[in-house]
Amino acid sequence: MTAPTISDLAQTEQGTSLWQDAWLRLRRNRLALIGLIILILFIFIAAATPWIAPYGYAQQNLELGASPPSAAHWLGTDIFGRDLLTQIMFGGRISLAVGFIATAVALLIGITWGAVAGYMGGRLDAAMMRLVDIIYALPFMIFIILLMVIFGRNMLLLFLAIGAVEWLTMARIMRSQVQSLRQQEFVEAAVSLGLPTVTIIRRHLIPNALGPIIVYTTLTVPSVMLLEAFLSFLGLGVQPPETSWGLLISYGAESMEEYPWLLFFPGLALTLTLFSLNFLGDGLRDALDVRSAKD
Amino acid sequence: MQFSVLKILCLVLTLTPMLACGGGESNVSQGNREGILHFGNGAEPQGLDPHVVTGIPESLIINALFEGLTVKNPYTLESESGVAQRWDISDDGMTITFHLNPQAKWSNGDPMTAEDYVWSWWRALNPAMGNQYGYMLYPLKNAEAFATGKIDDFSDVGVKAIDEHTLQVELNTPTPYFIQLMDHHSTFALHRPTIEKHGKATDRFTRWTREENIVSNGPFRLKSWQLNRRLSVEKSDTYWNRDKVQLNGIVFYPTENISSEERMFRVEQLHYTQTIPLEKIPVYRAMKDSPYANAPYLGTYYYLLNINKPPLDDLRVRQALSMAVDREKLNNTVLHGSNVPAFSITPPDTLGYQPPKVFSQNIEAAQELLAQAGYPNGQGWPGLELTYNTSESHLKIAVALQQMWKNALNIDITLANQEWKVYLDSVDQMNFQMARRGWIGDYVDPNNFLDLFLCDGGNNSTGFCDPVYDELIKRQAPQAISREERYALFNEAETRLMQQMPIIPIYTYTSNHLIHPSVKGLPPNLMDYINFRYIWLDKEQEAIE
Amino acid sequence: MLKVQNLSISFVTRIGVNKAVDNVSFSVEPGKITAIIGESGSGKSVACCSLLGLIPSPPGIIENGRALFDGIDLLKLSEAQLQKIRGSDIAMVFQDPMTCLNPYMTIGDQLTESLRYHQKARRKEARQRAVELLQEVGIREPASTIDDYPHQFSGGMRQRVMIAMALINEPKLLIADEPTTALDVTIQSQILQLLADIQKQRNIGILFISHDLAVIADIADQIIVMQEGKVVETGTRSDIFHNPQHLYTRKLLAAIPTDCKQATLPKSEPLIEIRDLCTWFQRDKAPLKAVDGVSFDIYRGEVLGLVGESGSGKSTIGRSILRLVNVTRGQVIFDGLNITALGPRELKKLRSRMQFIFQDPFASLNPRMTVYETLAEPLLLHGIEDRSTVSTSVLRLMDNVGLARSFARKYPHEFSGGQRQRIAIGRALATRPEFVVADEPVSALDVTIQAQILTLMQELGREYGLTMLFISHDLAVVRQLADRIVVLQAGKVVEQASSVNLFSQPQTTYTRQLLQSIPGRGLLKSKIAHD
Amino acid sequence: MWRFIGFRMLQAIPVLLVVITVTFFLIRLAPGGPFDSEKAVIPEVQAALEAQYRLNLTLFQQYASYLGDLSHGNLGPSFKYPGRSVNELIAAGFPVTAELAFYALLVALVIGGIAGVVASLKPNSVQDYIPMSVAMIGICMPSLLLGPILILIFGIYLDWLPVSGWNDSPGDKILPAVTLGSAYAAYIARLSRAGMLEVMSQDYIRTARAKGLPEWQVISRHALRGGMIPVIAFLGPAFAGLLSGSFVVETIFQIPGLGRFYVQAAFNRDYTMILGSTIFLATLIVFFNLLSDIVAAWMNPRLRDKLRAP
Repeated sequence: MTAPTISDLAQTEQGTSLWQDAWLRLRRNRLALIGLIILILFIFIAAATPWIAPYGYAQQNLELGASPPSAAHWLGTDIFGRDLLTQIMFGGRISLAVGFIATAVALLIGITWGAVAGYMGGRLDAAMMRLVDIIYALPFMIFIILLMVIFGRNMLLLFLAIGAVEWLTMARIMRSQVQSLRQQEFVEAAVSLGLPTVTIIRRHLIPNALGPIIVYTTLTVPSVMLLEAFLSFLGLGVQPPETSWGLLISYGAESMEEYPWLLFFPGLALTLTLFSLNFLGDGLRDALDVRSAKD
Repeated sequence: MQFSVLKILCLVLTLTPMLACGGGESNVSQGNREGILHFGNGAEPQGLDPHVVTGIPESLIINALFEGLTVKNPYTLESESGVAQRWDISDDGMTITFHLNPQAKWSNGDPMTAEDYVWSWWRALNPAMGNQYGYMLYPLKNAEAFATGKIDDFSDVGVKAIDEHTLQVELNTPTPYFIQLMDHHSTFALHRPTIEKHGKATDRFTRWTREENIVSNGPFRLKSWQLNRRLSVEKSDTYWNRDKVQLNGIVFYPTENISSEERMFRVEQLHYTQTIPLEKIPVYRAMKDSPYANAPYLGTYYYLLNINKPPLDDLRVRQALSMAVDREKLNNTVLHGSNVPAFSITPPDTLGYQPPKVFSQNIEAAQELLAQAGYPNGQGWPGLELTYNTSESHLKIAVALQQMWKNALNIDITLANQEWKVYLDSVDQMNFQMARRGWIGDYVDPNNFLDLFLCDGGNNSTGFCDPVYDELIKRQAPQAISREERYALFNEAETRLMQQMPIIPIYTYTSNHLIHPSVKGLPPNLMDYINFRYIWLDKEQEAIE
Repeated sequence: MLKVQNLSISFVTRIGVNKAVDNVSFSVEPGKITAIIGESGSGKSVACCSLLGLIPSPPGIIENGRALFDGIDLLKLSEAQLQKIRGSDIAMVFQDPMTCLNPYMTIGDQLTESLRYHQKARRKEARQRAVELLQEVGIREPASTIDDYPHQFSGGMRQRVMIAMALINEPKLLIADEPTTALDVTIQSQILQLLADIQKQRNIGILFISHDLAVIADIADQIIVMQEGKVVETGTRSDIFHNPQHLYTRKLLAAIPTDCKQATLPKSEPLIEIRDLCTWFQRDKAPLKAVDGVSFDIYRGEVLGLVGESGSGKSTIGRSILRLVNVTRGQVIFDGLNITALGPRELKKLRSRMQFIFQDPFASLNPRMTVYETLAEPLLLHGIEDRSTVSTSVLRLMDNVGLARSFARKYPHEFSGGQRQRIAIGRALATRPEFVVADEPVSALDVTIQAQILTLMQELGREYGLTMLFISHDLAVVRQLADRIVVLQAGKVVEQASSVNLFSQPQTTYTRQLLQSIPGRGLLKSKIAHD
Repeated sequence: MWRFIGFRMLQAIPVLLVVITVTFFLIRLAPGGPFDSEKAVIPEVQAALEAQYRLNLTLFQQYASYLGDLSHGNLGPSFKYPGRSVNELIAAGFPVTAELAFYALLVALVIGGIAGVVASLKPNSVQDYIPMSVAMIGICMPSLLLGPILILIFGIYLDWLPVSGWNDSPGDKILPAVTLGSAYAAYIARLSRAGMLEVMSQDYIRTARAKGLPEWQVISRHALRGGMIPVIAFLGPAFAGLLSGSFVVETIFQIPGLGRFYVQAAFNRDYTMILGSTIFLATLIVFFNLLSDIVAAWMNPRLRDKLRAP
């Protein structure tokens, strides 16, 4: 038995994280990588929009009105004569922020809630899940109206409102995952080591339950973006002249026969995001699933 | 328990009843053949009790089912015989005697009597009834006192049955438009035995208006009422003027979604739509034999200014805002020229009345005013919030105006979109700076618009209060001897109002409908008033293209 | 009947080509049992599955070779032609009857479907045949149980069903891939007997795949030994057992546990006293009495073997001692402390002093933690090491359990079963416990690996001065390690004695029955006689 | 099983009570009342209206009297539709919405199920990506958008199907069902793909193949049943979601369902209607979650025994 050398230590101490490992695997998945690149591109554009947008987002040209794509307006203009490309770029800022942050809120609450309920089981589980049932059954519209009235218009609130709805399903998925994982011997092994419950949930259960959660998350982000449009339309969320993809799509839907480009381009942006996320999500799930990685 | 592809196929096969192809005869051609009008009615009627309901969809159906003492001629909007064959107005204008048509019958065959009216108006005015349009009868002597519970004895109210077919009413003051009010559903007679059979007379929720129970007196009677689907009426064979009724029936559709309504019209499921989506206006307008019917409407779209809250407590700011709005441009672009720019609260030519025009669009003057108010080129502007209720068209107007103010005055306006009831609450509590508002006249008279801004006006909502204005509207105008004198007084009042600018008038409403070319006898009018008796369907008319 | 010639199969993966089967030739005679022996990864299953086109392709590629079955080259047949042969002329029985039967279908449906598909039999007659066949393989009351679902059968019964399913089309050749590995020893001997009987009655060829020479010691006619994709030795049973040529064959023979540990320890005071332990599980009607009034002592420094069939409650006792399940009644006294009455905080302190080694090294390691993380976790948790010194200890631990240090960053799935069990042992020993419960630690492993792990445990036990409760269904394994043995049946202790005594003078019929079913007993006797 | 169902039903009672109580007080917090309208209501009239609806009592008295009525199954009169009781409105709207939701679920199941199964047979290939992408589009296409697009294509340009109505003309259920169901198709596709992938790697699939069954039988007889269990478990929540989420589709297609009443009740502050439909839907949600749990368990023989045990 020799004492470990310095190089051994250096080698073992770094690079042991699950995530770094997943990243290595992810890089080999071409579709996931394309998805990631598109997302990063979108995020980059969104961040840089105030400097690179061709027009001001509120800049109207009422006489021009809705015009199809042209050299001056690559994606055309809306009924106020505003440049659609600019609108989509600014809308992306809102939509991406809402999509990712609200989903993150939902994830955080849902995963914690579901994992605790699933792991603890018994009465606590029943109580926690009945609370989910209750929130699920409350009339959403009233909830939104109240939020709007009590807190006024506020983006943070929008995230909270959306997160407050979306976490319920996350919690359910997480719970059923954890319930089946709880039976596995490695969890029993963790118990027999004397690990505290919090650590067991955090280190042993959650990472192993992430697969379905990731898949659900990729579906949640676009539906959250659309939900935002609905809430904004009701008055909770962004107010004109600010806009978002969801709002652009719902306005575009109104006049899809007359001005189809107003629907097509924002719709394309959302769809691209969904597919990118989806491929990234699948790639990420495979990458995190160290067992199925056959290399 | 086999779970196989076959089972799934079986499930798919259960879909086959739905898979049969569409097509078949359209409602319109079938309706033209059978004399049935398919009518887009905007919403599901809340009910059919004329003393309860408040909305337009209900009033349209009630106008088909019931008839007032008078009706209007849809071409001229002049009152003509309804249940009352004729009426006499006393010289002082304080007493009106209605002579009921002896042929007028209820749909169950019972004759209509003057006593029916006395009882019905008792019901309409009864405080327990909670009739929101009870004020339509307030010109009656002591009616308001009775309705507000100050007196209990209905015999003090100015309505009397002289004999079976003669009804005499006494008014508080001469009320020229009282005859017009007689075709409002709140003043209709109802069949007392039917109502009492199904509950207390003043109950709001009895079953007397159901298809199997209702007894009415209009040109049509209720045939079927399928909730949220359709309400059908058929020609009544007891109606006194049945020979003049040309439709065999009407089907009312609760078309809440205006885009759906337009699509239903396009595939000829409807003869008539309540409205038309803004974007579709140019498309339909461009058609030959355009089904698009656009006519001035007795209503004004305006922004309320809360004159108690800075910066709108400064008259110059209010004027600057109003003068900076390019109403023509707004109308021609966003609104597709469907409306008429407004510079006053009363619509032009309200029964001959011409409102004053005390200002016009003038950007330089607006900038100057704003500078005087202390915000030269928008500097130091404290910000202003525009509250409007959730709606596509309100939003479009607000966005356009927001940018107009930004361009003209370099000031920022924030938009606050509120859900309908929240918005109503905000306006009611004066909890806003600037708010969208619209007013549709109940009857054709400037008074209906100008009494909004009385100090204690329930719909004032601006903080505007001018004793001189109140004096003109409340005291002097009713005393006026001639129509000219009365209108001059109104004009003076409205001039005072618009000089103080507690509102920014934006446009005068128009009615916008799609009407199939086969529908005849449905002329445009200022009230958007429909008298179904006049309508007929031209079978020969080809479909629109 | 079946003649395989020069069969080579490769698996193409992203890292390269792995030759799983390399130029293998063998033949199976009708009416004989031919056994292929080799440890996991030796290519024995791949070779057999490839005959019926059951290897996943890609990545599997048959490079060359022929497999003549009644003169037809199976490897050249189309998928449709193969389907005709599968299940009718050649049938297969797989290792794990728990997972190889469709849990969502009744066994009747599963039995009859291939009959109905291959012979277009009518539902009624197919069912009749199935019932007869179930009778033949020893299922009681087949007429009613035919409509039961697999989970309603025990493991041994399920394997009988599998065999019936394979036989239903009266195949000429039966390929049995480790058919008894997942079963208890007593059941194993019954199934082996059944296979031998069937082979005699029906006069069919059987190709029997196993990692364990002892298993086929009594039944095989011909034995083929494979290692790393190659056939290293072929011969008759007596050739292989009595005159093994190849080094590897000898190693396999040596791995058959034969020695018996002599009780060497003087009696010390008990570390653990178990008094009237009852662990019942709540069920709808009556509680399931998994452990019912068990009492015994475990002395400091000894290895106590706990033996019984599955369902006898032996694992539950292990878990009860460590408070991994809640005890219904009774006491477990560990070093003077009554464990059953401890609160969570005291229990946590105690956890570092007693550890558990699980049966299934696949399930007991968190698949998303590297070896390093797995081993570091208990060290950090119990404050044995801090972040700066933990790597030294982890690496030392890896040395101790015989894992190369370069594996530290790998995940469990990258290891073989034996290596995984080493990780699990390392994790259990990380806290330097005084007492370890080892629950069937080797029963999921190949025999050669079993021997290594048992040796490792013996060494480590000595080095760490461990007291151990060794749980197993396999007496042969237990007596190698245990000083004393407790025999358990249906939650109750039936016999306890020192290893030597138990084997030489079993007191109860149950123990005798257990001893009878040790595989390759006859061989063992002869071997011992040889020695 | 009855014990399991009974236990879950017992748990549902406090859930419903809390839902009722919270909803009752929440809706009173929302600004604006049921009788507010653009034209100011005269105070005397307002008072009369409130008296007719017992709004003149204290909030707690109203709550108590509501619970009293509820215990007799009476959900009270609607504010928005005087002359109609909430029971009547629900009775009129629910069968329609339920039928719509059922067809939508079928559509989702067929589209999603087929896409998921087809995709699972060759993971990470074109055969995987294309069906999954098609199923996924439903997520990006809210009903607000998909409905009008389908109407324009099939109702107006092609003139194959009616643009609106329910039970009025043959085929008028197709477009609403597709519109409503497509969003759920993506979830079902996802679930069935994952479920099938899991099952297809099981040993018993190898057994089935070794029996010589052709591949389609292996899939349909052996794989589908296990692979669809996650989908079945999802159907209950999905059906509940469809029931409460059919508002937009009902509006676009002029369908006389409960969704329109439910959402509009919130906007109209139709207190009794909000409460009534919330209670009704909450009961249904609890019921369908329970039902799909039972069915999913029933499909798994191992769990079935647990249910069967008294």
